[in-house]
Amino acid sequence: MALKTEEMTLNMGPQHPSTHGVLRLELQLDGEFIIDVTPHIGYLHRCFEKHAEFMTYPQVVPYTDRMDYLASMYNEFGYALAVEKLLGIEVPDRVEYIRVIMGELQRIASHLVALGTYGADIGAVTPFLFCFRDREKILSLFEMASGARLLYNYIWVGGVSRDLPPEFLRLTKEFVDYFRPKIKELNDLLTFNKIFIERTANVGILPLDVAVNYGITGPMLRASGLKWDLRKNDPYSVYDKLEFEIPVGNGRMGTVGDSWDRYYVRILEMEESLKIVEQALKQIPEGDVLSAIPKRIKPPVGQVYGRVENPRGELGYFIVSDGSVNPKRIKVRGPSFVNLAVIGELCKGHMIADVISILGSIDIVLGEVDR
Amino acid sequence: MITEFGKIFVFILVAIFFVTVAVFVAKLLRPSRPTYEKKLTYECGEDIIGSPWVQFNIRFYVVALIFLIFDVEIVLLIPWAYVYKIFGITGFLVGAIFLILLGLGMAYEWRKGDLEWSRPAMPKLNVNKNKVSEKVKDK
Amino acid sequence: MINITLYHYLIVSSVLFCLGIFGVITRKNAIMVLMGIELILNAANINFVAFARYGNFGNSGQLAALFVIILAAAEAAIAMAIVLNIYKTFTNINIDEIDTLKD
Amino acid sequence: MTVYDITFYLFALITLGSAFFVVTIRNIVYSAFFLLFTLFGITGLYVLLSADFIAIVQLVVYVGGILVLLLFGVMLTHKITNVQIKSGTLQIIPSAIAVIVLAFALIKIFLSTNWKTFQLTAQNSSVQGLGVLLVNQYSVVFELLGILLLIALIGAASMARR
Amino acid sequence: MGLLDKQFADDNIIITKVDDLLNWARLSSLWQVGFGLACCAIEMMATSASHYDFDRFGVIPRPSPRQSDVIIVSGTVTLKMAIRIKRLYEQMPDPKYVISMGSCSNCGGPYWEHGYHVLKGVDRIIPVDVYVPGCPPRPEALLEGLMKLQEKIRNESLIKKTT
Amino acid sequence: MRTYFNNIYMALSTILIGMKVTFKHLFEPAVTIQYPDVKPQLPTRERNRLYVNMDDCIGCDQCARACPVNCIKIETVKSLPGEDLGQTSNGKRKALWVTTFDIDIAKCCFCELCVFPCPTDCIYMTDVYEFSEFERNNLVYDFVTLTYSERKEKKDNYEKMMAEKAAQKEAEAKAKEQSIKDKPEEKK
Amino acid sequence: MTEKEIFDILKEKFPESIIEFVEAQVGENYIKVSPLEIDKVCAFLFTDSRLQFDSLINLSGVDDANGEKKVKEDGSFNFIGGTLSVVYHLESLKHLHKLTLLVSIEKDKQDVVSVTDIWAHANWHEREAFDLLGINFLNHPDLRRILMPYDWDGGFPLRKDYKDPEFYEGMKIPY
Amino acid sequence: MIYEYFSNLTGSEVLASIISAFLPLFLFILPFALIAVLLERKVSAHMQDRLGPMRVGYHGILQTIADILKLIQKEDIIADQNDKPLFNIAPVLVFAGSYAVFAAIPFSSSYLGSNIDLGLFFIVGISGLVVAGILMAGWASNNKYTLLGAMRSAAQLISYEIPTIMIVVTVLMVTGTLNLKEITELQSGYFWNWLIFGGNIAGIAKYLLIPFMFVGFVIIYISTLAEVNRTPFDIPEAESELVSGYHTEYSGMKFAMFFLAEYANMFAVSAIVVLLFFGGYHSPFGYLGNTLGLSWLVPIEQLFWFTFKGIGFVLVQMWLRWTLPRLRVDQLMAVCWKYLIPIAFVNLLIVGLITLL
Ligand code: SF4
Ligand code: SF4
Ligand code: SF4
Repeated sequence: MALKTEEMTLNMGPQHPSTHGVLRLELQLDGEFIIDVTPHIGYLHRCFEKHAEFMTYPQVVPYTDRMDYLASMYNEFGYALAVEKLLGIEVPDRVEYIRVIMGELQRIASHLVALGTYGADIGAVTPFLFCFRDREKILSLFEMASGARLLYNYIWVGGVSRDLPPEFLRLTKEFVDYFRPKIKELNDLLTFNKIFIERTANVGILPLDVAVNYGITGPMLRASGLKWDLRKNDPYSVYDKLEFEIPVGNGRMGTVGDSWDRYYVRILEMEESLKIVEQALKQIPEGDVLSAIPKRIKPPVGQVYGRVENPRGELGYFIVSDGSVNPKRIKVRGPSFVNLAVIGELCKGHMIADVISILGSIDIVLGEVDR
Repeated sequence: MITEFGKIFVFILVAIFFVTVAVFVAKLLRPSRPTYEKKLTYECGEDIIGSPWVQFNIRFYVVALIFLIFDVEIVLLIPWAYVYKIFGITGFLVGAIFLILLGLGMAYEWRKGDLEWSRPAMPKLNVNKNKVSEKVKDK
Repeated sequence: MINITLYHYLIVSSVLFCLGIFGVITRKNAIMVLMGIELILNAANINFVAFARYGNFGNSGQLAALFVIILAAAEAAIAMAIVLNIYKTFTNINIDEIDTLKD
Repeated sequence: MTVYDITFYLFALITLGSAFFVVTIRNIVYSAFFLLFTLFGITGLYVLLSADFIAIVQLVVYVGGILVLLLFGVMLTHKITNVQIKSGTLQIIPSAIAVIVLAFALIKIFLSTNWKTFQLTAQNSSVQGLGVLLVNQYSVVFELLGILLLIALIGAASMARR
Repeated sequence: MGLLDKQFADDNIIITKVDDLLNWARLSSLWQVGFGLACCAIEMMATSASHYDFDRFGVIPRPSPRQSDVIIVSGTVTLKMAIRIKRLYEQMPDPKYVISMGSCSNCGGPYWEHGYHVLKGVDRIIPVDVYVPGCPPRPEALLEGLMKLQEKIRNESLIKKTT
Repeated sequence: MRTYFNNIYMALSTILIGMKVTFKHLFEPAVTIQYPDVKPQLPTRERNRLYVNMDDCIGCDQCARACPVNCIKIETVKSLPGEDLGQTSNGKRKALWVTTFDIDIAKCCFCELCVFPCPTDCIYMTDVYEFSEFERNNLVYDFVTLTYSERKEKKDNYEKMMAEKAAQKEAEAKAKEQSIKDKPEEKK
Repeated sequence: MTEKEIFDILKEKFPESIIEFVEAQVGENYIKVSPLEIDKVCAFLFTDSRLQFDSLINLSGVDDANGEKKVKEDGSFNFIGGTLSVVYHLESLKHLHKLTLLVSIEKDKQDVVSVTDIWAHANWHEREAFDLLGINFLNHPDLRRILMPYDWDGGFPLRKDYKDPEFYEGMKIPY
Repeated sequence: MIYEYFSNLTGSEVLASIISAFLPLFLFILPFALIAVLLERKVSAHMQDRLGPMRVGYHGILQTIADILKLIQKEDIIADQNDKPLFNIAPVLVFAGSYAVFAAIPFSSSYLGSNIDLGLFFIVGISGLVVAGILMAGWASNNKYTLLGAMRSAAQLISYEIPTIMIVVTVLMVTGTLNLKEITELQSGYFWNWLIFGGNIAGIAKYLLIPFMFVGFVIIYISTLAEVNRTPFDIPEAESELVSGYHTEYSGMKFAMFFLAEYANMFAVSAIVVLLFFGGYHSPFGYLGNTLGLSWLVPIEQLFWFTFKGIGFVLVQMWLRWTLPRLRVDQLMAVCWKYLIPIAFVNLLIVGLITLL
């Protein structure tokens, strides 16, 4: 319409039911349409990097947990790998398998939250609760292994804090069997619901070149059509011994790289993770898990960049060591932090409701955006 | 004699009465401790940027406009629908023609895209390739 | 016994009519003028219906009122569209400030 | 005084009182909302005149349609917070005098005319009667109205779209 | 000022009964500001999810503070956020309650020492009724905190405090 | 036209499918744990409130040093030479009076890092999670078994001892000095 | 392509701005680049068909804490002089090779040229480095604080010698 | 008729009408709202494998009462920026508009507030008050969320009024009356006389009508869903975007009034669907009272059936709500203008032809 309606500035957040925490989006509106989105972050800046400078290397682990609190295991995993790289130590095979199992379970748990809250943002509350119900099962597995439900401090530099409890493998197997049909249920309830498709397909299309330029990684990048997954492209741990597919977005309901693709890639990834867990459960060797844990961690002077494929994308730790027991600098390349930056581009020209849909499909965790 | 409409009016009065009484009863019980911040408008805890009372998207207006016309057309149909049977097929045709006219209007609006929410042109995502190559050329 | 006669309605409608006129001539704002016009139309309608009731015209009076309402709706729609157009051109709908008829 | 009388005066009061505010109050949004009450009062008057169909049409078209349109219009065209909310008025006193004179003249004319009124009889719903008239006698008008509305729709929408 | 609120000088049986009724209503229908800050918020969500089900206690999240009774500060309160939390709290209508959930909002938690951007305890800006320790507290712990709060409400009274 | 009807069909059918799912769940038993009435069995590794068995603590300060949050505050006083503080359950001799052993549970992040280095396994995490408080100060847990007067006494004792020692030293030093001083005099 | 080969290509193209090739004992080798030329180097890395570093993985600022340490009476200390560095991790999704660049700047003259024009990704990372370390990125489109409040004037918290201010908006900061 | 009964009892028509106007409020809406809120929470909980309110009374049956009592105690905030008079009037208007609907609804053959001839049309018309009230609330709150919410709400309500009226006209063509009681009486007898099964028309027309009546039912159900802002049409109060829509700024008792109006509306629209297509207060199988010869039992049975069917449809609303995501505002309009209205339109023409048979 030719009539220029006056622009309105609307705040979404920091307290807002659908900003996934304390993100604040400043929307420039033309009626219902978005002219511009300015994300304001830092409402949860907890000074992780400063803390890390005061901690010894093992002490940093609990703090890494608290960054991406939906994928704590993976944060520890990445950190442990980075420090091991710095120290140049090898860990026993059993540890690697435990880490992979934990990591993939964590990926499922994290995706469940992502999908559930996404559903809730779009207005379907029931899938959200179903997702949390299933996530609770994973949490109880984690709790059994590590003693905590959310922030585990389980994967240590050079090993894991304790061996798996005896029941663990059986229960995990049970979970895998339990969970497969639940994905189908979720598909029935939400994924292929016409309304849901209408709300997400062709919304927030992220072309591949933009994604790469913005440094987007993880399911978001894959949804834009690039088969890029560090587990395959830069294999760490024992991922090269496991077979799995990398799902990519194919624009099944709309255009490649739209919100629906981002959502659906996560669903497929959960299935792949189940596969990985199943294989790892079969292959896991016996052995000691603590043997490689160094008594005192005092790495040589130098700097490393270690990275893993977190549920949200590439989680990188850039560690500078000055030869003392405390790291000199740890910089975290958080996938959410990077992925969030593109939201301004994605939202332009969409409606208010689409902001929610786009934000949900990016799947940020503010703890890691702000660190 | 209270007519049937009178009774409806009583209903409305009762509703008004009820709300007023309820709010007043609550006044007896509720505390009132206004503070400066409590009296601010809520906007997710942020400072408010600009007033909400700005000119609004025309879209809502067009909806109201189309609605109004359709509304009166259907209103006109009601007396017709009461009696068309008396006149048989001619009666039906009188209304049907009217309805077709309505349909024409509808089709026109549809074609013209007034039933769509107009979207501002989507700006292109910015990709930096060109810029970069220019820069390199400069060198 | 009902004491209300045709005259009562006529008085109400004429007062309403005059209020409408008053609104139309005193208000600068186009939408306000529109409201005034609505008042005038309503006043006329009251007359129609009242005469129909007291004058034993059968239903024709009411039908006239119905037509008036419908016309009023059409008029309101068009008028608002015009107001909007004026506003688009002048970013202002104060009618006394809009004295140039440019497009 | 019967109930009928009381309700008549009540509705007349609502109508005229709020109509007065509609044209005098300076806040245009208030004007619009007072118009709501005026229209509601007029609905009541129609009901008292046994024109139930017209009354509900009034409710549907005016309250549900025109008023909403006006409100949208007001919200669309006004920066309500700033001074423009006070929709300005022109020459109040002269026009007030003129209007009062006019009102007296009108009332005088109305009152001095000896209308041929009939005794009120209880009337049934008027819709059937209206329908018969509409389909039978005024069928051409009916179709014409359809065309008119079509034109109005097209005109208004295209004008708004421009 | 409410006509009855804190207007009574002394106790009597009717007031006590009314008190009980009103307190019961308040404690059984604690609507929460739907609002989470950090990791604890996830546990808070888990608490309202199927397994623990906040709704059993009548707690439902309301998006607007205007309609809620209790704010559960769940997570790290940063300086940037503190101002907003204070405002949100202020914008809730009385009577209102605060549950501080997790170490972070209790006193800064793991970030108390070097957290240059962390408020060391939400009680520095708003009055806290119940502190739920844990990092994050188990959902049961939050429920227990809620029950503690209910206990506290149960002992409130219309009577003017004479101290 | 095709898409038009397809849309209608898709919308209705997927809605019905979704409704079927929710309807099925209406009759599935709830997974809810009715918390205050039913308390779930927690796994043995459960990490919740810390507990310190002071009988076993030797005051070595390992746990406090391992803690990333610094929420353990330990002060110890050396025992007097003659005192016997007993043994820990795994046979270590205690040599220190622990006069302060505060864990600020409000700061603790329940990471369990303090548990592993403890030589006597006397600090451990329990599965108690219900310990919310109305006052924050109540969340600072004091594990010391000694009464305040005892603590004071131990401190005083130690100070006294130290003072004595110092005095002794001083005396010795003085004596030495004296002797040194004396000596040249002697030499002179 | 290994880092060494890339270094050779770069050295040829930018003889002045490429400072040295550092081989690390642990972790990645890196190339030191002059701070005011980094954008041109990066633009070359981005466009050159042999290299095609289309993705910036990470950009981090580091306080090297190598100045002269001055301890004050209350235990706090200051660094006089010293350097800050910015580390760039690049990767090519096409050629699948990686590269680390390092830029070192004087603390008193903290200017680096922004690479936001090349990788939009760098935008927030640079803002973060500015916010926490006070590295000034020239040509940055929107160099504001990002994590800390916009009106924060307590300094750059990730510097080693940072000290908490006492109050922020009336809230006490230290424990 | 209850009205006559009171009239005889009190000897005054005015009193009688006032009493009968209060009746649905206290005997019906308030208990219904209490039950419906709880029901909603329980139903949603069980759909989500939860339990819902459990601890306030046995299985939480006192939950809503506690809620109401609490809302009474809540402070009533009127922010400085609010437009006070309008802010206060808005809930009154909204509630009055919602409540007036109940005047025209026949709860049983012997109780209905007002037996006006144009009952159905009136119900559609009076919702204009609600629209105005909502706009007023949204505007007076001086808050962006509320204003946007109110605008959306108003646009949605008026848009969906059109398919509703169209179906009303369709029904009118079949039944020849808009008087709700008459419509209901036309569907008396057994359930195959319900309009959804073609009404009690004789001959082939009845069977021809069935599919079109079904379409009509679906359309009016969808549009009434939209009129009461239930998922998938709850965008005006979509909490993930607009916090809670036009009543974001309301607290305490005024909020409770909006809430009450919402639940009253929920029942009202279900009642309309029941009255139009599902035989109103008529039992599907005949009356116990008639077989037993207890004539006083019949109205009570009718009341029971009416409530039963109405609550049945309310339950379906809840069921939908807890299953579906919500639409976007433009899609919502598209559903109305592109799907419902054209289909209703064609439906209307066809039904008109069939009834001529
Ligand atoms: S208390 Fe622990 S779990 Fe809670 S927000 Fe703080 S760090 Fe996260
Ligand atoms: S659990 Fe962690 S934070 Fe708590 S006292 Fe032990 S080491 Fe410290
Ligand atoms: S490590 Fe164990 S023995 Fe040593 S001080 Fe801590 S609790 Fe006591």
